[in-house]
Amino acid sequence: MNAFRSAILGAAVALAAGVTTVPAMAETPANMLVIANRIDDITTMDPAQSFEFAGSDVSHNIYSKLVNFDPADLDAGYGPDLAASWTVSEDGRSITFTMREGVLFASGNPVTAADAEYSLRRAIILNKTPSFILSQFGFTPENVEETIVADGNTLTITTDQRYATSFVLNCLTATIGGIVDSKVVMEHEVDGDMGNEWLRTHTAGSGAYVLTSWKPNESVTLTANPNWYGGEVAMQRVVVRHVQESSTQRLMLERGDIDVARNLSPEDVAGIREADGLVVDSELRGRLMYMSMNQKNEILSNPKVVEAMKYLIDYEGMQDSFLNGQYVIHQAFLPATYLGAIDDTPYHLDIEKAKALLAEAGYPDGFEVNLVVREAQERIDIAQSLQNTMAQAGITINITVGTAKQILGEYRARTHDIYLGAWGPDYPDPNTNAGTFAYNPDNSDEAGATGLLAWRNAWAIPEMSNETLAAVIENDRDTRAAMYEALQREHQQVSPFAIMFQKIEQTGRAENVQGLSLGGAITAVSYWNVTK
Amino acid sequence: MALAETSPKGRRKSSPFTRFLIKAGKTVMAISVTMLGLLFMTFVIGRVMPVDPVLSIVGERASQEMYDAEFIKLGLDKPIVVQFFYYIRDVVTGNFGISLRTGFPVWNDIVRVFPATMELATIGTILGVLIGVPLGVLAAVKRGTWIDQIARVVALIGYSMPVFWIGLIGLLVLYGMLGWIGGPGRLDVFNEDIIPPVTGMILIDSALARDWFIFKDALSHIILPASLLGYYSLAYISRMTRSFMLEQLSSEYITTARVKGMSERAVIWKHAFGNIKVQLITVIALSYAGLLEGSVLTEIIFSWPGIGSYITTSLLSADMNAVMGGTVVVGLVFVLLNVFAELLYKFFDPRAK
Amino acid sequence: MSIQPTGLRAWLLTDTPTSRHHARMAAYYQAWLSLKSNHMAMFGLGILLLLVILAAFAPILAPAAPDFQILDLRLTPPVWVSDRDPNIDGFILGSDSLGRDILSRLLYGSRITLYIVALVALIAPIAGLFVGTVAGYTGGWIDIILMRITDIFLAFPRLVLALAFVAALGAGIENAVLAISLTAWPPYARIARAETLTIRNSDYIHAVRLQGAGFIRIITKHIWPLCISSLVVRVTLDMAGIILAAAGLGFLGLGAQPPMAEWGAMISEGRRFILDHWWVATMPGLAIFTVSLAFNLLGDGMRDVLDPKEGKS
Amino acid sequence: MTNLLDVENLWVRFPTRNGIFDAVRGVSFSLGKERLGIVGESGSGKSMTGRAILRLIRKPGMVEADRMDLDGVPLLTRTEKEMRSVRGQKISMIMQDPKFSLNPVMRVGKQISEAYRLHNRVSKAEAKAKTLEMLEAVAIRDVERVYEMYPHEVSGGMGQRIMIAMMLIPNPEIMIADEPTSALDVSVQMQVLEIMDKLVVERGMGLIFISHDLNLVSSFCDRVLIMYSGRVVETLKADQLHNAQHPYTRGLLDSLPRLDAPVDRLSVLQRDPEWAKAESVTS
Repeated sequence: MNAFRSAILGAAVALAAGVTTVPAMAETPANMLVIANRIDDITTMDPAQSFEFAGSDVSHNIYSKLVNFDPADLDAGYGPDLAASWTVSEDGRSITFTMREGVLFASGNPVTAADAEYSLRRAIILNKTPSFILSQFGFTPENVEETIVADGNTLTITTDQRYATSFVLNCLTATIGGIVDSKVVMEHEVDGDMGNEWLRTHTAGSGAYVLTSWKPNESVTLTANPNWYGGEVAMQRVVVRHVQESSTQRLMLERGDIDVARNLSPEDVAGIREADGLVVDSELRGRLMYMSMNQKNEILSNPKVVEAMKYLIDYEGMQDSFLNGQYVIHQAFLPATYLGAIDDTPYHLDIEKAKALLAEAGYPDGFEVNLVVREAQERIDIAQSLQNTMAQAGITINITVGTAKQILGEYRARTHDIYLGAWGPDYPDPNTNAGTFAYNPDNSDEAGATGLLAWRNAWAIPEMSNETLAAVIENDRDTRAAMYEALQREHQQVSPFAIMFQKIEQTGRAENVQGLSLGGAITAVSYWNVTK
Repeated sequence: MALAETSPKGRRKSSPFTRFLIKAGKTVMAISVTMLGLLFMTFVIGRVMPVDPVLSIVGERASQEMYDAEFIKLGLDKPIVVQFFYYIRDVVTGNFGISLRTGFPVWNDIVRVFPATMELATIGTILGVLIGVPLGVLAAVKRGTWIDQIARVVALIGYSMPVFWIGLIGLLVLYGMLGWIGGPGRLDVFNEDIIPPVTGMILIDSALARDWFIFKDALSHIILPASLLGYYSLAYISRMTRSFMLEQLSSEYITTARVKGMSERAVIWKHAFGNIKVQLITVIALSYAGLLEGSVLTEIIFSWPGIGSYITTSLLSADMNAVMGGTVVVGLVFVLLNVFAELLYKFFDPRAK
Repeated sequence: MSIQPTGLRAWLLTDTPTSRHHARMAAYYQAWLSLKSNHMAMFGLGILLLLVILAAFAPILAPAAPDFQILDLRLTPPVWVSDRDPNIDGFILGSDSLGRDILSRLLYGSRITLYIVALVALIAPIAGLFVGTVAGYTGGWIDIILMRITDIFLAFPRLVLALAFVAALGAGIENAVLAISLTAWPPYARIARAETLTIRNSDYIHAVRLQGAGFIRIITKHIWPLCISSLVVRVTLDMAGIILAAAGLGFLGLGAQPPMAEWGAMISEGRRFILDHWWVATMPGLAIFTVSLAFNLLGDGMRDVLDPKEGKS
Repeated sequence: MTNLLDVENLWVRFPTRNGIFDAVRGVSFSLGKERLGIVGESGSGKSMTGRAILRLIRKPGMVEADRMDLDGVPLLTRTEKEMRSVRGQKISMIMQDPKFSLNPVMRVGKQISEAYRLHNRVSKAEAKAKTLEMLEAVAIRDVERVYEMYPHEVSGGMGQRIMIAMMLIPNPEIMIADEPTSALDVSVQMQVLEIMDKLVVERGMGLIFISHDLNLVSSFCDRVLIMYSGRVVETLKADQLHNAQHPYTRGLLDSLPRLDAPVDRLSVLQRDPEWAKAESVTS
């Protein structure tokens, strides 16, 4: 405890001396898990529509999927969940799942292949934002009757061409692969919305938990699903409370009002490390922090300039100071732990080299560019560090801070110079990032491929796009990995993306809380293995 | 009214009831015009925001087709006048649309968050009045003395305090270190969802349910943020009270009361204070309205799910339906409070009749 | 009666002014004298003068450039904190999360604060004065329309209006100033209108009108000067609110842009460290508090002197 | 004859930025069961004298006197609490303008009965009965209705009659009337004065009548003090007014229009700074 805190405490205690005694620490009930997290991004609980971090966290515990990860062993990759087993057809286009027997939804209805068929078709027909995760395999509202078919105890899905099976199954572990209780959902259908409106605020799954209450920006409460095929869970109730400030989360954790705090700043993490009865977990997540240079900007389209900029980032300085423990240097587009991920870090702060490159490029005295960044403190800090180091090579960076949506609008309209932001993978397959960082078949404005980061930065890469396409259909795991490795090395050299860091989530928890998995880089949090 | 003919101005007009109707009509007109202006402004803000409402709905990864479909669904292809008309029509029918950020109808969100703010602002105002009024009276009576100076400094400190900083320090000391008060939020997490919401104000709901345990918990959570807000309103109320009292204390009727041989206490409270009550009502109503809309930063610091943080966070995430709806409701409450204060004025001040 | 003062003081204290200018100067001097006897107001004024001096000489006084970073020395405590590494030089008030000198940032930040305060103090009251006097003087429909507009702005949640405005025009200090002014003018308009209504029908204005003075001349030459004193008081009292509003915008990231050393933005940056590195948020917090308090003390003192409502005995 | 009030060398002082301002300077007089007029222009200290007797000079003003006795007992040494039983009960005061001197948000009847109840332990009903009686005494008709009125609903003349009722209801020994009619229409001035005069005489009170109107005072009072710049420059029997010696008094008399001796042009009041320096005369 530092001087200031002791001083305040001293004064306060002196004031209160003899009047009040300091009460014992609060304690959460033994069968209840209380988590502080920022959950203001949840807009719906419908697995066919939910596409945010906090939403995935909830969905993951409510909806079982055909295949899923074991939170106790994430490295093992996907494994059976509602599907007990599966086979792949000769031509590699069809996968047939055999359903696990005797599984019930929370409602008491049995989980059948028909429910799985309904759920996947529903995701395609509703065509909500995350539907691309499935529709990239050629499923359309028109063809689902043929391509997603239940037969007795089996479900067969047929893709438009041959894809790596791991690619397809990885995608089915995403939130959109959640299997809903078709009977319950259809009862609540309004105007042919396939229960979309009802599922926004209600759940009908077969996972470990059911949703009891969701108050936007306040809290989400889950209770154990008595019908879960995995058996009884230790935490009968899980409450996730929205707490914006890191310091507030830490206070609550220190007071014992919560069991887990998920959005801690490095300073608060350091504080919690010193506190009795509290521990800090670090888990590598999938999110990457990167800077990208719009190739529509004449100066930034110069490859020498791009390279110079990559040498003007103080990777170590940031990692070791204000990003300490929360981000680790990572310079390739696939997050560590993904298939084919590499840990090459060719770039480091080298002002002289950058100056030389700039001179070669014809800008010995530097230039002036704008950088847009979202209103989030760590990003603003990174921006200021960039501003500082680049100034040393004569480059003047003007920072514009805006709200997330504002910055994003500019980014999608390709009107930025430099964008500083983060990218999180959508599903646990390397294509999720390759398909956006290294894929841009049509760079024209008319293409409007706003979902592709390469397009957003006006980076024309016809050949690399083909290499990316080739990688998704390669069925040999090692070959596929090698293809991604090569792709990333090339990308590292030539792309206008300066990928800088990968996120580490640092979680503070009470010592007695065991078995909490945040899902690593590939999936969402799981509560069912937690004990206290 | 019976006294009409003795009134010095004695305007002979139509019957009192007609006059009342005209008055009421005028008030309603004024409110409607203000609200229409408010709607117009919220609409303009919604239009000029450099944030793409469609993008806010479909999200970052959406395809162009999805985008276009939503664009048409929102009616953004229609002329702007038509859009404004639709907007007015929706609001009048109580339809503020769906909040993009929460996925709920904005109206439901407001019904959920507004009582939280109201509870906070009410307790804050009560504290502000209970302490601010006597402090202001004391300062006026003891004008120029050290008591007046202390009251002045106390009030001005309240005005000058950055609430986001003092709120954090308060939480740190009173909650984090001493554990005297509840933490952020309205209740301890494990006490949530126990009391069925009736008014949405937990103190009232738990009192209705006679669950004093929850009541105590809610009280321990509200006390610090409400005190901070209360301090702010205390500052305002005490300064205004002092100013009003000074004006009254220099009046002749105060001398009259003293000549009668009244004690100073009776002179101050019965006569001088009796005359500022009405003005105070207006001040208190204004400060209450101010707390209702001005508690944004307090709500953020204390994770208090109220209307201020609702509108602000909606604005920051370009959830224009929520911003417009919230603003309209807060504006309406503000206007109604003003009208209410005016009515009270008429009710309490014999001169206004 | 007591000793008669002489010289300039006598001229200023006269009971029998010789000209309008003389009378006005005498009135100002009287006001100044009663303000001077208010120690707290003088204290506030002193702080503000000090602030102006600090801002003016920031480049000379500041030990470092405001955005000079030493990442290795980030979050260095102030010199008097016992657990600070004694080998570190400088950083009298400590360093922030990017290793910048907080003292230097505060000094440079005072310029921004003054800039904001000065701009808002110019824009909002003048806009309010204009609207209020025109409404009050012309009356009729113009009055109704202008006052309705004022009501609409008053009914609008202030921070939301400012936020929306900044969000619409883009974050930045000038836009923050405009946004704050946009929310600050209606009360001034109301005050100015009320004053105008009392002045409008005075014999003095009738006389001026009979002399053939035009609308603009009457408003600018005869009504505005009379509204000024109550507006000045109100502006001074509002300054603290304006500073806090600017800080609030900075706190929400919509005010001054990095790396500008704006105090509100500094608090916002520093609040993440409030539990362990208290000085990062506390120093700018104290700075804001001190300056707000100074404005409030001065404004309150001025109200005692200038506001006729205070009922001087 | 024993005096009700004896005042000797009364000073009222106010500290100002330019030093001490003396509003009343060494005034001395006595009052029996008589009608004493105090006349002077505004700022001459006549109202301050009246208020100083009731010790109602507000801080930081100071009241000093060699002697200020009520029924032979000093007033200046009494505590504030003791003064409260003097005010209203022993000495009362009617002020200039009922528009300002009545509490605007309190019903007239309540204000009067309050004055009675402060000094008499009676029930509300008794106080009301007494109030109604008093209202009748000041020639108000329809007393029940007036009792329920607010001050802004009554005319100036009625207001001043209410004021008189309020001040007379505890039955004081001395009544100070501070320009009681100067805010009233001429038509009701005499009416109000007559009522006041009648009641004061009936009850055997001493009256201090403060006014700037020399004619009025001389016709209404037994004795007159003429004040100038805080000092009493002359004291006269009312019927001896025409024998006034002091140039200021003469000036005052000459500046009044007289129906019995019309002049083309009223003389302008001359002032001599020397008058202010002279000692107060004692009556």
